[in-house]
Amino acid sequence: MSNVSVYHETEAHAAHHPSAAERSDNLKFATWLYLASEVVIFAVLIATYVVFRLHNPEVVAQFHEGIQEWPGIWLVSINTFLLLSSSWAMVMGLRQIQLGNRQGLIRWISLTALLGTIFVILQYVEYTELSHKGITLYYNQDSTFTDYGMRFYAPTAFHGFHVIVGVLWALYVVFNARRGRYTATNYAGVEVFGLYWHFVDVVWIVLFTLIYLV
Amino acid sequence: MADTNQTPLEDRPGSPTTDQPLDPPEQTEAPPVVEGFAAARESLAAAIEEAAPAAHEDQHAGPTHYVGNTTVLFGRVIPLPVYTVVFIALGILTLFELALAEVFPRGGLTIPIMLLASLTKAALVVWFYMHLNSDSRVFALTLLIPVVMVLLATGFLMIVPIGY
Amino acid sequence: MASISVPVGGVPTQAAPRPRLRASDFLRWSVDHKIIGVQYMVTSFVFFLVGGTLAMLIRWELLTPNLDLVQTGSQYNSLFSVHGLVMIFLWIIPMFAGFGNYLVPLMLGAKDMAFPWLNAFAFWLIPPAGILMLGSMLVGAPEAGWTQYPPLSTLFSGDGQTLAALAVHLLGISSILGAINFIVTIKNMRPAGMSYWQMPLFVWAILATSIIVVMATPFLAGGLTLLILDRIAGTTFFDANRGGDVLLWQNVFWFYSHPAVYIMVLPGMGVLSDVLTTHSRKPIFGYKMVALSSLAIALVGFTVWAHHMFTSLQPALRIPFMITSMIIAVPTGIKIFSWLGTIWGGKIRFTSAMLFSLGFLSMFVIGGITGVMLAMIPFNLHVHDTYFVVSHLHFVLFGGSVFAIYSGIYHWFPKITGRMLNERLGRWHFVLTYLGFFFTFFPMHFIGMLGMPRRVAVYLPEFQGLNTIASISSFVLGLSTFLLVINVIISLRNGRIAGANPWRSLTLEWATTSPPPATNFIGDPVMFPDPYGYGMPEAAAYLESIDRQFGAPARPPVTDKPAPGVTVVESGD
Amino acid sequence: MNSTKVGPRTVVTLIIVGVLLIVGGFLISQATPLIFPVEASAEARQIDQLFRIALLIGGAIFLLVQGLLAYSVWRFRARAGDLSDGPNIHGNTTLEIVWTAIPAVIVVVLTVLSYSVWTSIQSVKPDEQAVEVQGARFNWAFTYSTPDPRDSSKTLSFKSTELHTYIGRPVRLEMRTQDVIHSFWVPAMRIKQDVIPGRVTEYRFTPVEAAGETYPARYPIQCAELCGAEHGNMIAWVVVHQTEDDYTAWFNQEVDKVLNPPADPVVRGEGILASQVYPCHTCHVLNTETLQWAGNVGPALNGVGDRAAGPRSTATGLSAADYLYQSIHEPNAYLAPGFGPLMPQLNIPECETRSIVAYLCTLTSSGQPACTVELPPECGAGAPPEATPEATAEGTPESSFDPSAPPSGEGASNPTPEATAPAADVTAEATAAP
Repeated sequence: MSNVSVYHETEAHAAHHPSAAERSDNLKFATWLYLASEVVIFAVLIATYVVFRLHNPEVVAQFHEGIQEWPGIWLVSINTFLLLSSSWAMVMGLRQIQLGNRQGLIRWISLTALLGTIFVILQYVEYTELSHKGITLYYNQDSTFTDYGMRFYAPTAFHGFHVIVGVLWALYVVFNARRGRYTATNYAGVEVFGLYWHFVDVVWIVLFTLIYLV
Repeated sequence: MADTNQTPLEDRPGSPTTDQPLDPPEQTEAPPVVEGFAAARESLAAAIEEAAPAAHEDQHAGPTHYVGNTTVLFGRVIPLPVYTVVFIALGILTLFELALAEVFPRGGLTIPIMLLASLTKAALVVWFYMHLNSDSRVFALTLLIPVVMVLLATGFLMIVPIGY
Repeated sequence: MASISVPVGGVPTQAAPRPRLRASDFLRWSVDHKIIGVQYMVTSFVFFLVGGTLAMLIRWELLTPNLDLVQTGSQYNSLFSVHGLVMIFLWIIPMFAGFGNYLVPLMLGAKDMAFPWLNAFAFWLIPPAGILMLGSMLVGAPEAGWTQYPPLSTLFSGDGQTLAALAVHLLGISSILGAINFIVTIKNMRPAGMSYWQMPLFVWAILATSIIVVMATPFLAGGLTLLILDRIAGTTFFDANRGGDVLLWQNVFWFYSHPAVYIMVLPGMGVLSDVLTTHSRKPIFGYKMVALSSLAIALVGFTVWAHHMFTSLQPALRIPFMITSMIIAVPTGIKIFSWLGTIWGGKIRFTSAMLFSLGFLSMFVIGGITGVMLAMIPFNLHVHDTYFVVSHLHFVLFGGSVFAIYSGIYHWFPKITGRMLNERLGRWHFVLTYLGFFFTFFPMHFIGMLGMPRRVAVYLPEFQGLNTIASISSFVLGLSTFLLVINVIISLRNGRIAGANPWRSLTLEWATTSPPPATNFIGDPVMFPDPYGYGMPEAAAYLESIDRQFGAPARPPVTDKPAPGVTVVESGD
Repeated sequence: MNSTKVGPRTVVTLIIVGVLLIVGGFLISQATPLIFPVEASAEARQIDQLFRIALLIGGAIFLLVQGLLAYSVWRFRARAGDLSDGPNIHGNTTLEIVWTAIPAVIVVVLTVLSYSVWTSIQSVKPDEQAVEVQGARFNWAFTYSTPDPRDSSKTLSFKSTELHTYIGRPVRLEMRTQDVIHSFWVPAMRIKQDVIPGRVTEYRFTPVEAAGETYPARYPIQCAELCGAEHGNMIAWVVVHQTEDDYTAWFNQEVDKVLNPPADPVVRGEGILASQVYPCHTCHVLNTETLQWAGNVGPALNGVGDRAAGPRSTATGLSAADYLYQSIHEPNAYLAPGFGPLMPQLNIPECETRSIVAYLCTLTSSGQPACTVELPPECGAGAPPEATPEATAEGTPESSFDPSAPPSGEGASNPTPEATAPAADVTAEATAAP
């Protein structure tokens, strides 16, 4: 019965503290699984667009002509570059913390958050512009884009929502970094945010081509 | 058929059992069971030793390959600031797409080329920025399976005619 | 009938102290996977009773061919819609999530899940979702069935439909988070020395299930987002008169919901694999085939969705789905025969857990056979959306999943509470459930084939006879549930002390006290290399050492089994 | 696994068991007449035959598994006091291959059989009788078309709430829905097809003579896809006549009714509502002597004349007749207080709409019509039939109809055809179906 006697002391100090490496691996794997499910949600929204694009090419062509006249396409292109840059800023920040440079991390991630914020603002400007042109989320009987709007807004706005979440998350990372929570060996929190942010970027890369160009 | 399959259990003399009543406490030193347990423990210990190095091998250890302005590609250290290079490549590809879509007239291959360009961009981000090049292959699989699945599903939706 | 052949000896039964948990510990936020597991189970059982009550009302209404219990068809529609939604999303799926939560870390020798906080969060999404779901009946009938086909669900159904859709959305998020947690736990938290091929089959089943959840549930989330937008934001994704397409929903929905059938039945199959081996004292027959068939079912399950649409899909596209639906019968068949191979030649103990597992085998086969029949397009054209389908799905989901849940409850209740359930009550529970179930649902095959569609409150008078049989049996089935409730209440206080390992099982969750301490194991758990190594000499020693360290079961009352020491050795031939 | 070798005894046992299983499965499969409705179509015969094969196999598997289970439970039960373990057997590759291969072969066989039956039942048959089906919450309406007897370049069509056909004539239904998804199911014909918004779906069957049936035989049509509150009541009937002559007699009678509508729009409107070819009765209450409807989704119609002339007229600024007309044609233009925009566009032809309005005007508490409606000349005496833009795509199935048959002007002072084109704009595209 000797095991029984150690029972209480074992229980007392046995709160599970996984190593940083274990935690990092768990977190990263969980994030990838989460992203896998995000892939599917986005796919549903994108598929509704793609199927529509296939069956109503004339409406989409009209949209493309339209955004050449309005500031649309250039606004969106700027937005695309903003998001690409923010992804770059993200990895540069990750490299800084891997090198142990906390100030570098804070600077780069703040830049990421800033670029993301501008993206959201510009997207809002674009939406305002488009809704004036009759592209609305609801079925718009008075516009030639009757049922185009919903298929356009569903994926892009869902993406925009992800950018907003990403910006908040970036601010949280910056907050943590200022509190000194990340070190050169313990930066899983930054890396996981990076995975999410790059994923949002990848979705935009696909959306930009599919919706605005093709 | 293996031998053990053939003999009905109840016919086997001395068939080992897990349901034999425990001996009363004064007989707990009965050697055969303890030996059996010791054997189990030993084989367990051996198994642990065998598996232990592998179990923690692919764990994260310190900075990755992207330190400073060098990177490791295919096992070699190259003086290449890969993050920035990828960023520039992304920009160029985007400009290329824009040019195809807005400047040049649309031809038969424009759309496939643009899709290909966007796929390349996505792959660059996933491969370098999301570290699939150095991380566990399981992560790559985690991404790949749903992507393939949704491509198939979308493909299916695309072949269904509207209003058949 | 030798009920429980638990060994008794002179080992003190209360050797290891058992943690004392109060009821209030289960009512508040906790990140302990065991508490969360119990929270899942109790919550979902409450919803089972709610869903069961709805089912009783449905059967009561169907006693006669006319409207009598309910005032309008809409009320009846909301009864079965909420019945389906509750049973699927608030009973079976969270119940198995509860089993998984309690058992997976224990079976892997881990101290907790990989993300305890996330685990608790996933659970606490369920009660609000359940309230939304039940509230949906009050604000306006959600009358589009659990499948929520538009345009009925978008343009015609009451406001409750929006709430129900939101509830399902929340539950989907909850199960995705839970599944991510399971996959990470199973991949990363196995003890050194346990390979994938040494995991208990229940863990395999949870792994396969979680993969399905992560890949399939987002389809539902995406579809529901569009559905909710259609209802509240004026979009017309599913309105054919305004540029939408109603089949889009059916495709997206079934792309989730067919795999969801396996979400609901695979963990049950895992439970069965563990219970059958333990109580027939024989290793699982063909471990790798059983484990891999789970993955095969998960994989092929993604390619069969449109067999739910044989009457709506374009005719030319139906054939491939017939083929894949047929293929999926093969891994299911492997499982059934492997289980038969497991009990063949064993020493079967007719415990309540075992009885329910055997009941699963016997009932699930019927669901499997009708499943193959339903995959045949010409026959499907006749019975699609009839009571034949109702019968088929209940044979799979009640005869399968719920029997497995009951079996799991009898099997693991001693581990969770430290006390045995009453076996005599358990046997009565089984007999009433088995007979009540069979005579409720078997006649429905005939009702359907003779021409009664499903989801109708009024029907042609010629079906009344069979419907009456089904309804009366269903009341027996409903009452049988209370035997379990009574059993649990009695046994919590007065049940026999279970000891660490009352069934003398070799999987890791038994190698600790019942209930396990907060950290699950005292020191590092000692794993038996083969989780199903019954009949090995080392196994006997291992089991004995568990009893010594963590406490043996109390001696059963003399009336419950023959006196210990009286050994009737079977003489063979 | 009770014998060490596969000896002759094992082989004999296996053969005996196999034969018993097949015999058992066969006996089970012979129960099909008890669990199926009458076999009223050629398709039903094929499907039932396929099902009997599936039931034979399924029954054998059922007996095998339950038998093995029962045998194991009895044979391998732990005897009282026997506390030993079973043998430590982990599997048997041969056996596992066998029980993977046999189900695989079975499902291949079933797939091939199903495929051949499926291609046969959905193939296009020669000389099909084309009927349009309109599903609406909560009734079915069937539209028959035929060349106009007075002007064969035009099409005359009429609606019925029953599907009439006769033995041996292949039927092809073109199905549309006005609101939600319905599913057209005739259990006696064994076939079911969803009726989907935005699409035209097809349904084929060939009635055959069923033993012991008296003709004309009536078979229920059920809606099998949940469509709302009255889903269970959405029942119509297929009437199968024994001979083509019986069918033609019914058909001519219907055509007569079209050619000679009642002159009084009120009578005509009442007749249209009473025939229930439009699903008004499923949503609106109308408790008069002749029309016993019960539905409460829409406003009650008794006293509707008073309301149309009173509050509704004030609210919309329309005359009572115009308001009622608008309510039928643009149901969502003005919603009666307390009701939602649930009424579909029923596409009721002009003459019929006006007749219905005329009838509704008479539903007042005083009995005095709230308004009167004059039918325009094209609905009235002696005018040529309304032009129909396109003839039915499949041509005229009713070769037996004699265009020279004199209209029996019974009770009709103005024997005027009322040619309707309820779905003329969709008939052409229906041929695009595969």
